[in-house]
Amino acid sequence: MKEIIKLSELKNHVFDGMSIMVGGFMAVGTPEKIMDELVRLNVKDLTIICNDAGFVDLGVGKLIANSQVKTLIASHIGLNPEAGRLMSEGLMECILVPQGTLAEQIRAGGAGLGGFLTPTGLGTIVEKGKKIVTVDSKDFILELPIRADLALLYGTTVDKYGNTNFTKTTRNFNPVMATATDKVIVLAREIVERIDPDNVDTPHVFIDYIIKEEE
Amino acid sequence: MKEIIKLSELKNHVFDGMSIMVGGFMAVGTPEKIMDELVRLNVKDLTIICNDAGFVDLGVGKLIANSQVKTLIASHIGLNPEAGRLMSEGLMECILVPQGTLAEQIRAGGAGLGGFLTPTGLGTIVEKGKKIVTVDSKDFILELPIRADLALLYGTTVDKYGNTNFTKTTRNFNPVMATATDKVIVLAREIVERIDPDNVDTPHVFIDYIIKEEE
Amino acid sequence: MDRQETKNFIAKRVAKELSDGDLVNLGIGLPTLVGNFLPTDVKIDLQSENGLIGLGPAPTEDNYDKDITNAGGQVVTLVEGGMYFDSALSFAIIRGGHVDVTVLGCLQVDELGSLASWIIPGKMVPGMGGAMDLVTGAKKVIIATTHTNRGKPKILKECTLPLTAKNQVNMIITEMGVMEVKEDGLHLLEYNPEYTIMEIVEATGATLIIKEPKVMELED
Amino acid sequence: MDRQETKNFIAKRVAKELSDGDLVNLGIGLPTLVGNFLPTDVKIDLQSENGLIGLGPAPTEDNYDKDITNAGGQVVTLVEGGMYFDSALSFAIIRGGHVDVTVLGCLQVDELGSLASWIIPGKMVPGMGGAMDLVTGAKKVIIATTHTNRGKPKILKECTLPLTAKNQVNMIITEMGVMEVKEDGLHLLEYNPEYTIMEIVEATGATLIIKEPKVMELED
Repeated sequence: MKEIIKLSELKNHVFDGMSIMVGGFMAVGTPEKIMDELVRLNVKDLTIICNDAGFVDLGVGKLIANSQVKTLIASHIGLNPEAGRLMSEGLMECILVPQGTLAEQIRAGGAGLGGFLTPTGLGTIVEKGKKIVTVDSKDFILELPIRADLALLYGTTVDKYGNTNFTKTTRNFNPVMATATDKVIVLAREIVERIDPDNVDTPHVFIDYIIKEEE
Repeated sequence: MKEIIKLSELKNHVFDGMSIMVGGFMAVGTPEKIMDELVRLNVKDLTIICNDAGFVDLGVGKLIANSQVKTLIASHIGLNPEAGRLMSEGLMECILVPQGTLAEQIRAGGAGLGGFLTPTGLGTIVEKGKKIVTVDSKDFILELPIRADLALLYGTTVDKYGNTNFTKTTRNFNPVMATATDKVIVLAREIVERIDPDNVDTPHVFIDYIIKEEE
Repeated sequence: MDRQETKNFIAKRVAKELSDGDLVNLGIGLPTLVGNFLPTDVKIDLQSENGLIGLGPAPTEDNYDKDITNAGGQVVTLVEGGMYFDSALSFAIIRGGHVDVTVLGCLQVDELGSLASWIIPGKMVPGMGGAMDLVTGAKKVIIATTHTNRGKPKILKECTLPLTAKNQVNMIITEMGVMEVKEDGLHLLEYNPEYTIMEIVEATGATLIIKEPKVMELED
Repeated sequence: MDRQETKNFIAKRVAKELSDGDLVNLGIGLPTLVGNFLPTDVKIDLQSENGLIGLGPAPTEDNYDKDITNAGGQVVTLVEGGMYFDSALSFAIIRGGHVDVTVLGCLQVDELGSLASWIIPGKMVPGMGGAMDLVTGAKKVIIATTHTNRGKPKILKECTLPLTAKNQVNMIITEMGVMEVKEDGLHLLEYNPEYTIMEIVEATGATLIIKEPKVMELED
């Protein structure tokens, strides 16, 4: 019996300068209606953590194009020219992270790890300023966990307890982001009585609020 | 179309001195028939990685009671008095690991991580001989990945492609072990045409051989 | 109180510490009893570290399913809305600070909040199971224990047995009282009026800070 | 060959490197074309790092499903036996060495097996996406690329652009030949007889070790 809120109540959960993780991969699996509402609310100076910069008119790309993003942490920005422009003009900080490292950093943030060792990025500018740890004479980069104030997810099926499933490739970063923020809001394509307990992607304990896609 | 082998063919995949991860938690989710066959084959000097020591007559406990285990890596041995006896008499090495650290070490082994930082075990004998890494003036233990030669799993439902599901609390360490060994054999309670692609616990790429529980 | 009554008394008092929406992990033994006294007006989710949230009561003949077990290996049930997951996610939940309260037993616990519960060298080596992760990861750690063991204090100035975790315990609840580990030491917040303060102090191996302790009450 | 024929030629030769049972990840662009030339007598599983194994052909009107996409964001299909998973498992697969072959394009690649593919400082900053993880984690890394870019070599003694990964590339396949990175340098294993060895050497910015190279053949 999780609380179902209206899209218009989103304003009670967002504020200027906050950090937000947004699920989705090239905007597939992004809670698009919530992105629209964020644009309408025009909260500013956001730190956005997302796989990519979306498109100018899709996904977190909308927030970027509307100059609401102070810092973007992502693995790819190539399909949103506005992101590249704001970055090169110094109007948006952009921290580019290998996609697997980003997923693992978010997981570490949710799983209480102090960091992890990965060979990804060794010998590249990704290792700049990071601690190199040698184990059995092999070098690794020590990558640190990432957490945020809020996660905005797009659930395909959410049950009344808050258990959430993400279908097909809409899943991507959604489940791991659910674990790594202080508050989690899921936009639900469909709300059902109960999801099969053997097949829950994100247990209800991670979900704080549900917004129905079609109200 | 994974290869389905007979239980009697297990002998082609095991050898003295090998390391084996065995799924299950207090023998729930352990491939019991494979344990019996391992006892019959009487392979020796095994390194067994399992959540616990099972019971004298259940789970990996059978292998322990039959003196086939040289080293046990587990979080708990309390319900198998033989394990305690062999350990205190110096007949079996027993490496006790916090359960969450064990799960994470196996995951790290499967995910290509060089290690991870955890506060679990700080200030206890668990930290002995391990590197302490300080991040933002907080101390963490650097725990290293674990891999093994073979994983023996108990799948509830396996499809003909090898996709594998573990029902209810039989799941436990099975999925993570599937990722962290050179070879994976699953004992299948049931083999079906196809598991819903949205609800696969362990993708077929991790599974090498299937043995049917009821041949 | 006989031994079972004492355990139920402790479990009942522990249950009062749980709040609406809490995700709670109960250890094996005495802590498991807390499940029998959960407040009915609020929603508490019980986790079992072998891989479920929504631990229900013991099964009847009708809903007995050997594939549903708790961390002690006993067959249990799942409540409506509960779900299963693997050990990696289970301990991401525990270690990531998503468990609000964990209730555990002890061999020893001390005024610095350190806990010893998993080994008596040379005698008993059951292993730590998930206890080290729970004590380190949970937001609030409650030790539920009889105040003494065969007349000897379990609550000490400093544990002498190998630790489960250092400085992680928040609260100790026994048949004698409720104690909280604070910056300046171990405070006796409540006491059971069946015992005198002097009796409690004498049964405790740690220094108790006692400032207007309340009477331990089980009913609101 | 025109530009598209050249790309198909390269993709077709790359496909010959794939073996029965291989788990393969194909990068965006030219590498994606490899999917059109997969050997039919063996089973190859294609992974897409956004979260699936069993990448199928482009959808028809009948099986178009906008929830099934590849790492480029295009709508694709899933073959029988395929399945979906999240980014954490996807990169556990990639980083854990479970991908047998990854095929990627490049801006530059060098004789030490280092790759540059994700940034031209001041000009183009798309980001590395999953490329750094793939190149570091996959068992075999094949670079599929045209031999030159506007007449300038892409295969160099040492990359000048920021790296995607250092010393991780195993093979380079172009319209001119097949090269392998070995301990002692970059070997020309096969050459396309449409070019002379001298032409290939001149179009290459790296030192090619040439010992009895075979003719590049696309049909067995």
